[in-house]
Amino acid sequence: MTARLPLPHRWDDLRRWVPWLLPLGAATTLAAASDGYWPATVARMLPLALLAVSVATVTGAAGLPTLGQVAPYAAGAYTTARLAMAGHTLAPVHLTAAALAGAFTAGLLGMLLVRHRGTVVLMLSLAVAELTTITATQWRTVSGGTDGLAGIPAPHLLPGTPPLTADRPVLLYATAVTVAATAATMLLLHRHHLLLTAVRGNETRAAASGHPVTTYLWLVHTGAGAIAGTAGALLIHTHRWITPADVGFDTAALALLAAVIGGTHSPPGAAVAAVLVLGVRDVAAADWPGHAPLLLGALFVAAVYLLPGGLTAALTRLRAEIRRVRATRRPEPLPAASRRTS
Amino acid sequence: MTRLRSRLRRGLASATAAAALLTAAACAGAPADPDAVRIGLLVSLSGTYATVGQDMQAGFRLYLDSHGGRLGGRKVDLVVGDEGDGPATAVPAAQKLLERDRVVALTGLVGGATVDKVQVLTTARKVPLLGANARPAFTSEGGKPRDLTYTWHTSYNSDEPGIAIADHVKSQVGDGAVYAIGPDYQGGWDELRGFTDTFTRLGGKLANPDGKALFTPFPATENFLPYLNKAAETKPEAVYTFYAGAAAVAFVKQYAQSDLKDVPLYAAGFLTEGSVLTAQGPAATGIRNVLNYSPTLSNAANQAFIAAWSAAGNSSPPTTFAMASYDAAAVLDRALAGVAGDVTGPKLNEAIGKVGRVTSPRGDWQFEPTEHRPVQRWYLREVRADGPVLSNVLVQDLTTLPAT
Amino acid sequence: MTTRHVDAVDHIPSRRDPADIGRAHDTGLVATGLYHAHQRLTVLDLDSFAIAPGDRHAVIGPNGAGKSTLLNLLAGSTRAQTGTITYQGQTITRRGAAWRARAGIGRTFQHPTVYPGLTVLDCVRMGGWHHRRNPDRVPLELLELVGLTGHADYPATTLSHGHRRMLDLAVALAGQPRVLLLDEPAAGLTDTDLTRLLDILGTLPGWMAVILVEHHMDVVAALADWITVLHHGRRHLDGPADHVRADPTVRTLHLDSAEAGHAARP
Amino acid sequence: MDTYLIPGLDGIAYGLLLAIAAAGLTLAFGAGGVLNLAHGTLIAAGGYVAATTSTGTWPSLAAAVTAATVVGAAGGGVLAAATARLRGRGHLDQALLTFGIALIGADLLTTVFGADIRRPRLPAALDTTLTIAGHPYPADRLAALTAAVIITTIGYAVLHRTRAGRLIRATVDDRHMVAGIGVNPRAVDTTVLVVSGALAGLAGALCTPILGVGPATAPTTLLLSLVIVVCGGLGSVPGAVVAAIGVGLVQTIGVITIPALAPYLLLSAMALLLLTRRRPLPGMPG
Repeated sequence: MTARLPLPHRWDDLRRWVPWLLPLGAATTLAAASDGYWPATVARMLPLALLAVSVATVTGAAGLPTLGQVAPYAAGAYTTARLAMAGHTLAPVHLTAAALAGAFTAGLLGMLLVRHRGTVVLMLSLAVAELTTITATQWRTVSGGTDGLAGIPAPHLLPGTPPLTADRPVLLYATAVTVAATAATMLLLHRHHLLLTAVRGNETRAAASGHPVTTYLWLVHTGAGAIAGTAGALLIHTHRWITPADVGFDTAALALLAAVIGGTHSPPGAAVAAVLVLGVRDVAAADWPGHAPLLLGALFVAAVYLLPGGLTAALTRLRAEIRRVRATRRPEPLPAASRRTS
Repeated sequence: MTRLRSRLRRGLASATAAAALLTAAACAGAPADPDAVRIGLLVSLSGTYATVGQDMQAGFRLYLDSHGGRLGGRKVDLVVGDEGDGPATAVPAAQKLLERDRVVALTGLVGGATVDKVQVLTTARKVPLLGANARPAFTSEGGKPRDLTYTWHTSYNSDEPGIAIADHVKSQVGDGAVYAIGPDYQGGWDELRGFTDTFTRLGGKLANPDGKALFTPFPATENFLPYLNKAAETKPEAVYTFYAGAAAVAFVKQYAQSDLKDVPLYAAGFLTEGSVLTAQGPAATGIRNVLNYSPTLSNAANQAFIAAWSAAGNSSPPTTFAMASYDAAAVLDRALAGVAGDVTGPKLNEAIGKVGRVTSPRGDWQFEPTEHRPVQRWYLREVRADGPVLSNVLVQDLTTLPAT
Repeated sequence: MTTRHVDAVDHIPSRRDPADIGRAHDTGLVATGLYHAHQRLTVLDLDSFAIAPGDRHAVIGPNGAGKSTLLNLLAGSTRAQTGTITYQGQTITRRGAAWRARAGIGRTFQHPTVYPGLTVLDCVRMGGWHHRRNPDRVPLELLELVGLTGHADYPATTLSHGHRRMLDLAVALAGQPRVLLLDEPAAGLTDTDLTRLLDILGTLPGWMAVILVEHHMDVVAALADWITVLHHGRRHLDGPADHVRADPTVRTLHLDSAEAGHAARP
Repeated sequence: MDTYLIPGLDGIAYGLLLAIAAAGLTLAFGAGGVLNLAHGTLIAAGGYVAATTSTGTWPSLAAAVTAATVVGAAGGGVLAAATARLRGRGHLDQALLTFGIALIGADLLTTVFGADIRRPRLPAALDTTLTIAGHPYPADRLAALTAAVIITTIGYAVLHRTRAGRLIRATVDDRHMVAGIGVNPRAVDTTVLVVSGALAGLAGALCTPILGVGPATAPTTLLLSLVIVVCGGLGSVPGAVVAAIGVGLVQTIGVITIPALAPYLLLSAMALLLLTRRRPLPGMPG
């Protein structure tokens, strides 16, 4: 299922914008109405959410299940960190540079990856993820070694504005970047929906009709690299520290699994699932110290059985069900069991 | 259709459950006792370093329990957080302790990377960070050195064990060369640098062909035999190393099975500290290592500590990890006693600065006034059978660090 | 020497005449020294094969004779192991399927597949993606031509096998090919669709070169003016259509293949 | 030459141990169609069981190896039941499920056995070193090498000489065909996963004396097994054995020959192999 994003010519179309305004509204409410814990905690989840958007794009739109998007993520993050530490602290500059670094990295890797399919891509990208951490660890002048970098200067939104350090502005900023980048991804994917569905579904026929399949996939991979790079910049802006472990297999696995839970064809679903996953690991498990992996494992198992096709498919089924119930307009009350759960 | 609906229902149920879980988690953390002082203990309870984390928790709780659950006359509400494998999980947990539980001090912290990142949070919130294990060489912040006003450690700097033992090793090998080998991560680099820098400054020679310590991939490498046999070709007079955890077990076992088995092995004490020693078994016998503590120290504080430790049901002797965490509780005990009225971060921090001499199982020590880490004695230990179990038996005092 | 009547070209000499290859070389599709083996078994070994604009060229032979491999090599779906392929005077041996398709070499498939997730109309749109000057009119006309107008907005996966074959043809035609490669277009068609197919093939523009791989001899008879018979990857016979069809060895070969084909396919 | 003798022998011993671990994973993938990310957890479970059962006597060692194999097989059975409902939902859903099971399993193992590194106590005859070409070499590794050779030989014989083995190989080649000859593919899947789990448990038991077992065992062995399975051609048991010996040699001779590149060697080798492979891997579209 793909969200549509046309311009709001009519009132009816405005409804399509609501999903995009929801996270912004939620972030504003959170920033306004809670203590310092929630804004900082949620803001720190958003880089992974945006990385999951990038992974879902490659996995869903291009059909290439990947663990390798941590490479452009790392490129974006270290570019941002080094720019900030060199005294260039403008956020728009960071985002642009990180997106370019991400696209460049993904472009290079894409030349190798997009020629392959299925499990081979998964394993090649596993090597990419592992080699990304190793390279970051070894390249100490950039990464600061295994302990990484800390105390990276905060970004400025515009010249002359105060640095983005307080938790609430950081949350609003990170939400805005995440939503904008996801919306841009969706717009592009929607515009090329026909081509991508066709290429993914039947490569041979598409090639025989003159479609350079590999080039299309490379473009998607590279574009998703720009999103991953942006996510890397966001990682620095929300954390202001980074270690090589943050751009390794664990992060890649969480992002890919979030994309699966969200429904691989839905970047926004992946973002929501990433927040859910980190919510379980960092928030729900905080009161049962030492058992975060157990809860995370339970979440994954539950997601497989209870949400076939991911969150997005569940939402679609829910909508279909509501429509069906409305259409039949049954007068009898709902069964007791469903009342209890609703 | 029915199946679809039942699936939907299950999906909804799980979503509701997840939401309930999150809400419950959000609401938890209201103070149980308004007069109690809330202390945060952040240690690894899952992942690679869980053993060290559990030791540290046991050490802190031992002090707390043996003082009626009170520190400085105040009831203590200890909130434990899981550091996991590093900053990615540790920072959210620290944030929760600081913002939701509003602890007045944060202690524990197993990994150097974690300390490096959490230190920024605690400093910003003016909450004393009383680390009880790794202390990294704090990276500078925007070109300025780190503000260490709110940062304290009851442990040591990672390069100190190497510095402390270098002179002794030099005196043992004379003109012979020493082979240095360690794991390829920050802890390994610091530990080895402490030794190699001091050792070469004293005129010692490294047997490593390029004159630099050899670093093995970490944590990927657990098969050290090829490295050890290769090292044997340099005919070293002795070997110096630092490993911890699973790698330490594998290293010690394989050292005894390699061409190097008859070459004396010197190490930072973590190689044979705690549960790894049990797993290493007789292969560890005779390893000489350096640490700020040995369970066979004869001072009164240590005897009381050992007695309490055994009484608490621990079968193996206490470790430096448990001891440093025990001392962290002792520091808080004395500092809290010096705080009048409501306990706040800045007031507690000021009180920690006035703690003075701490009587400890490792021997008395005090905080170095600017760097806030212990000025303490370092000991040479040797792995020997101590009754039925292996123990790191005290051989001699080495030196006091940091040198004043 | 035969005389053949095609709209654009009056007279084409036999392809055995080197001069003809020269002519096809400038305007058509020429393959020389094609060799393809799979696990050391020769699949195709063809010294030369040429088609010029307007040609209606059938390739027949028993199963496993290398017919589909020939089409795959010409279309670029399979890379030639040895040999050279030129198109309109340009060497295209190393060009991929997509490049060749955009250059004007279109094809259908022996086992027609559709785009899952796309409607029938969108499938045809995908076929004509590179000719976007005439947006929806052409795809709709093509659907009308192959008799699928009523299915335009249905998911392509809902089509029956026969309809998929007709859709595949429409998709290929949407690409406006100059050379059209048809891989068993009549296989599995109903009589109605077969009639329609023959109609369509009959109305293909005169400048278009068509290579037809087919078992169905009625279709071959209706369309082809030249036939190449392949056997074990090699040229068994080559010549004007009526001449080849009259050859007794071809008839036995073909009968054999029909039976062998049944036995071989699960 | 002498320099490489012991590392070479060690590489082969280490490789064959890994081969047993990876053979289970490659069977599960090739014949069972399951991308099993919980495989490392089964290996760790086998290791823990062996480490706690063995008390330094020969009978206890035999009991330890048997118990580890049984526990691994039981774990395989659990996985078979868990993945049976996911037929036709693709490898990513399986990855999600088995990764979840791996996380849960790791937590349970740590809860039951603690976070300490465990090592079995071996009979005195094994807990010593032998002298080979003037170099000491651990007896336990030689024993493991012997065991690995025997198991590999038995495994080869079972796979090529018995009906069950032929069935498994046929399933790797073509899952649908097996259903055609009247065998319930579900039963084949379950059997394959149980066998795969048993191999994991066995590998865990054999590796423990050498490497110990702890919280890091599961992820480390899973990564190594994955690399081997991929290099060996996904689903091919002989391929896995060859690849495992290759990985063993890279991890021994490779790391001391070019120590500067040691961290990169293994994964770069895997990536290169995948990139240069001409043939599509079996069990997947092109």
